[in-house]
Amino acid sequence: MIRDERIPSDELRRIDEAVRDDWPTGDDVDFEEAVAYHESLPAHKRFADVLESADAPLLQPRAGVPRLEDQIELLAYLHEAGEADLLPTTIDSYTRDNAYEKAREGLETARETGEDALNGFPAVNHGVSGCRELIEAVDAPVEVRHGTPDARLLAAITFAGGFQSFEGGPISYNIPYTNRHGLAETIENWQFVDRLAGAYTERGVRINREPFGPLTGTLVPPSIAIAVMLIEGLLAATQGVRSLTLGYGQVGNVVQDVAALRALRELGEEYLPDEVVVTTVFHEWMGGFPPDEARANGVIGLGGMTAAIARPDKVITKSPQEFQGVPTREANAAGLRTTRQVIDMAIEQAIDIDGVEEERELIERETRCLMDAVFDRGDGDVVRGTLEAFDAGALDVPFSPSDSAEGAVLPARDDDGRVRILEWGDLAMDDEIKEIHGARLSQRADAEGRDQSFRMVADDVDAISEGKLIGRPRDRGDA
Amino acid sequence: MIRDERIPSDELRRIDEAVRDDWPTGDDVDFEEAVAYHESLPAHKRFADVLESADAPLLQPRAGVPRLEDQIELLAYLHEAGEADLLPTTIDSYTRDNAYEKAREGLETARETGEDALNGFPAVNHGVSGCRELIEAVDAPVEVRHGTPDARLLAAITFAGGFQSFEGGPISYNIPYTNRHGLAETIENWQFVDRLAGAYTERGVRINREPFGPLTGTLVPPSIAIAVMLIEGLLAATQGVRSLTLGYGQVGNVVQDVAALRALRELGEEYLPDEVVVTTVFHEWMGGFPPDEARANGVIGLGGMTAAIARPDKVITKSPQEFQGVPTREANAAGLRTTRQVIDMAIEQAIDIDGVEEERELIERETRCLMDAVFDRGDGDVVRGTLEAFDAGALDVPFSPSDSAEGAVLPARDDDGRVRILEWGDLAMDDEIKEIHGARLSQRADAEGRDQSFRMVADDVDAISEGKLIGRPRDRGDA
Amino acid sequence: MTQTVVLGVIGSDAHVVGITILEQAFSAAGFDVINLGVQTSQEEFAEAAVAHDAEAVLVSSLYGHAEQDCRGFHDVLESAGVDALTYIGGNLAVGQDDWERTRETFRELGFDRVFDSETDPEDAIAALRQDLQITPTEAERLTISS
Amino acid sequence: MTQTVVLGVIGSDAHVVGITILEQAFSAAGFDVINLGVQTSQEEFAEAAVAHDAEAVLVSSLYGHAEQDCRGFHDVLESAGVDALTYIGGNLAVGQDDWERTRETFRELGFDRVFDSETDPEDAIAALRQDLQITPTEAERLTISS
Ligand code: B12
Ligand code: B12
Repeated sequence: MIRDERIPSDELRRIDEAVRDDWPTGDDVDFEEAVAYHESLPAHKRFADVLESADAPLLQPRAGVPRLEDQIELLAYLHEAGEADLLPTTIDSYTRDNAYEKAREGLETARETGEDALNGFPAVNHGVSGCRELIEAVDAPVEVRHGTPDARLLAAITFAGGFQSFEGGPISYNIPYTNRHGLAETIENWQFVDRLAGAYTERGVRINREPFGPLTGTLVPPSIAIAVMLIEGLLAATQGVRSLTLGYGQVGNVVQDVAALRALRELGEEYLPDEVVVTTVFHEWMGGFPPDEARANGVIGLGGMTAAIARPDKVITKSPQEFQGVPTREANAAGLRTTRQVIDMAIEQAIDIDGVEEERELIERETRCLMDAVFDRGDGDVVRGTLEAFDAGALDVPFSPSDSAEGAVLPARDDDGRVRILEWGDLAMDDEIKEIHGARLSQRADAEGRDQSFRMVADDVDAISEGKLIGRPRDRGDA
Repeated sequence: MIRDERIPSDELRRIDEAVRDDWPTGDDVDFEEAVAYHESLPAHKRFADVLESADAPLLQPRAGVPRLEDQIELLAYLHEAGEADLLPTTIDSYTRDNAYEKAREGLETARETGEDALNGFPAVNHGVSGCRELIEAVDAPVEVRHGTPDARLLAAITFAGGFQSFEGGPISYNIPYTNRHGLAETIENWQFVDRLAGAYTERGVRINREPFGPLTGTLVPPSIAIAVMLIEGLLAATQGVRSLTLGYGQVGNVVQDVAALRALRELGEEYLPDEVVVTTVFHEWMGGFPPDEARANGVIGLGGMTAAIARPDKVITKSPQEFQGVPTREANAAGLRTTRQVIDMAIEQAIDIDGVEEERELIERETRCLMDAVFDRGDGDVVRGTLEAFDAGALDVPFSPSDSAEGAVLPARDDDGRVRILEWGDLAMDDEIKEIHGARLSQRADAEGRDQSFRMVADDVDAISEGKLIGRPRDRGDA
Repeated sequence: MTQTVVLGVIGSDAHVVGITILEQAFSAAGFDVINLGVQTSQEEFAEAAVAHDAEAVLVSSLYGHAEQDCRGFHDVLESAGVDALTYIGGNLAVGQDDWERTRETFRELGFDRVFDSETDPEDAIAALRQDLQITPTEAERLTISS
Repeated sequence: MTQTVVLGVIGSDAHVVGITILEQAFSAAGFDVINLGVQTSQEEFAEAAVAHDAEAVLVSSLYGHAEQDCRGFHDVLESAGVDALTYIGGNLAVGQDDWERTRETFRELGFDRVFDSETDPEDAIAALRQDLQITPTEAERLTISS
């Protein structure tokens, strides 16, 4: 039975070799040489240092195209025209599925036809040297962003390739992203990824790790997201990770979002060992966007405003073309600049909103319930506790495509637009908290003159893309 | 010497006839017939009623093109694709200058070449029937927006033409808009406009009047804007206006903007007679915009957010092309929808920010100082008081192009981004208030390690267009 | 008699929210919905269609690989002996593609109807009723008079 | 020896903020600025240029009627005997026009330089120094060594 213990060095080496055998480009990884390579990188490309020393939120977009030259050009553009502080490299879906052969074919097609036959950058196929070419060509730190349940080879290659930040985690890159991997399996995979990051860290190359906070992006109650961040943070810390960026996806209610980001930071400091530097990342609205760039800019504007008030260390921006598909680079840069303008205009202002502390306390209480459930079930072992909690539905993620989560929790907004829980399933939550949510939701149901039902949930899922925060019944108008 | 007294009916008739003699289209105005025409309009085209009965902020763009058919098409587009609740008709600059012959030539050129040879709709030249064609063709209430010091003929024709709302006032359409008209002259002109609106009002056709709150649009201290609104409101009320929309232009600091809108509404209720229905309008940032549509969307987003918190009755939107020139209709509609999305997502949330009440009190105290100065100097007569106060610089508007204002007041932002007064000139303000401003500004100067000077003012004027709220010295970076 | 539809997200795609909404909407409209969930293979669609004798197969794809994932799909259905309507919907192209071109691509792959991601579930239900010649008004009249 | 520039907003235009900034910037750069304010006629520009023996006439226009307002301007200057550089800047076209076309239009009207509204005052100062053959470095060197 897998436990929350650091992978021993020899075991690390054994897995590393096995993983690198999966695909020819794995051969080019040489840890010692890679450490030296990282040491040769200039200070402004050291991801953890740049992020941790910033005094205002840094902005980062999402972006990945199959060909190396195109990716270089795209990132340079986002850095210059978009004024991005941190750059991403989003990996294609085949690589995420470990279907390296399909990714290779896609890359070939892309090279032959010039068309983007993949939805991201196939880093494994580009190999260590391809990655380094990218790192050298662009003038800011770059993170690997993906969604890969088994990211071991991807980590080995991209770390050796000079990337110093790596998104994901065993829960956050499993539950929302796949139905093909068990949780025990992904935890084991990610222990390796974190252990490898830890090995670099030990040698002075602090690889930044970023659990994916938004989960399914769709009305995720803050405490669920934060609990997952804390668990993934703890697992990573065990393996030696020392730079952790905990994530959270905007729900759209300013008070709740600001409160959640504060709770995330405070609980992160509290739960994670002292030697870990904790930073936070705020994702602009991750759910369905309006099918209209002008309206999408409104959603982005609200995100920027929230970020200015909450002051996370990093903001992942959306583009006005989010609804439609992978954005043009111009639209991507526009999302960055719109966000930048709002943040820069609002961040020097003292904007203290009533009720943030109260909401933060509620979120913290909820999160503690979930964390207690994990610790209790695992008898102190986070891995066991996590497996058992998910198995029992004591920990759960709404709209989960994965069988590893019960998926019984259903969220809905209260009358103020805060995300509450309508169906609890077996979620480990105090009755008192359940009553608070229940009261808030029945207040809304009364206001709308209808029952609490899946209809309400479905309306809330569509609301922002239809121009509102709360999915009110249509025939009753705006109020 | 002109006083704040209602123009007697016979005098009204005399001026009306004289004014209508200025240009051939004046002949077509027939008051009785016009009242009947207004009565024939459907409820959803009655401006005052629609505005006063709304339960959420209504959105209105700016828009005017020379040709009638184009204007109809433009307004229909903004109503449909932009989802504007209220529509504008912005008048061209020649008509504003009473240069009707030049406007006629421009209109002719526009008709012949298809090019927009005028920067607005020459309503006087289109005449009563042209205006009515417009009112009938579009499906929402329409306001005349202009900037005309002597708008008497424009009012006579557009009121008869079916418009039920008319922007401007003797101060707000003089001081920021021209250097060619004395204040006594414009007050007299606007007494006629208001009296005419009052005559319709008496007959049940409540013409909505909207003093232009943003004034020069450039760092106008809220109390100055509010004082001007109250004065113009009082003058209009004297002449029989019963539907008044007091305006305010966003300064960009959320607390100050929300406080100012509250002060505007409260003081409006307090100072204006009970029989006047007071509503408020919030103008999205009226100063220099960023030369970048993406950043401009950020400015618009902050405006929408502020509106959602302050809940004015109406919002005048900007377009992402504000910097460049008169926007395409698509950009104009986009500005509307971006604003709409932010407002609709934020307005159902309870967002109570600390310090709003304190700032509102400060603004009210300042406004009372200015109003007292006006009443004192006029011995109770607002007209006399206004003339003398402006003459003495006791009332003043920053960046005034007009010699009617001393233009000695210089505003600058404090360290929180609120607009304070750096140079008072002869402004009638309590010493205690001056000290408060002084302290705030010296706090900023200290933070920036520089003196309070015109350089600071100039930096603040450029700041938003350069991406920030506060014009910090450039070499010192962002913080 | 209720009609059965098979619903799923094809390929490696895990976007589940859309089909969750669709499942509810089609069920509420009186269909029997077999929801295969995300990351469903062509073969799994075919098997389910056969097993449940489905009138329609509703394929969802959001992540931009729909075209690759659907190549040969109609051959697989045919070999399995499936004779059902096939609809596809979601976000069917990578990037900011022209919708008409996208629709054509999927029509040529064999789908009876192609829906973009702005589709309201009600529109898809109306289309299916029409294609299956269920007149909703009649159905409703029957319900009312029964 | 300080050089004199005449500055004003032409026509019926009352946008005063730009020239307020420009006045300060040109003064700070050592020029003698005669600021005519807003709504200045062609004749007023010419008179001021003659009266102050100006080296340059700086015309500002923001409101979109610049072209109409400037027609014949250079004839008026010439008849008054003004032989100064002429610059124009601001927002020179109605609507979202192409800048190159706009620049050409005003060059043809006789302006020596045409500036868009993104112009930093420093750029205009640098251009004027160049056109008047004031080398700022030399000037600075003189100041430093004097
Ligand atoms: C939420 C979301 C996620 C969540 C998904 C959680 C989950 N498991 O469901 C997370 C964050 C995990 C995610 C991951 C990814 N995502 Co995603 N995601 C979205 C987002 C923001 C909303 C999707 C959504 O839930 N909408 C709400 C539901 C109700 O609407 P819907 O899905 O469109 O479905 C409706 C209609 O489309 C229609 N419909 C759908 N299918 C069908 C079928 C038929 C027959 C019919 C009639 C109708 C129909 O009816 C549905 C109900 O109304 C969209 C962008 C957007 N739309 O705003 C991007 C988007 C779909 N994702 C995208 C991408 C690229 C990805 C990733 C590959 C990238 C990444 N960086 O990680 C991964 C893919 C992982 C995987 N293996 O699938 C792209 C797809 C690009 C393209 N097609 O060109 C999009 C468009 C974002 C973008 N602009 O780049 N994503
Ligand atoms: C503030 C403002 C106003 C205020 C002006 C107050 C005042 N008296 O100054 C008010 C609200 C009163 C106003 C009125 C109008 N305005 Co106005 N206004 C603006 C706005 C938002 C900012 C202008 C500003 O102050 N900028 C800040 C200063 C520092 O920059 P600047 O003026 O551009 O000047 C700099 C440069 O351009 C350059 N420069 C300028 N001149 C010169 C000359 C030379 C030789 C050189 C080298 C450089 C140079 O250097 C300056 C300093 O850095 C602009 C849009 C924008 N830019 O964002 C519209 C804008 C200029 N206005 C516009 C219009 C149409 C009007 C009105 C006709 C419309 C109306 N609906 O009322 C009236 C005109 C009234 C009149 N008779 O002039 C349009 C012009 C459209 C066009 N050109 O195609 C604009 C672009 C808005 C728009 N998108 O529609 N306006």
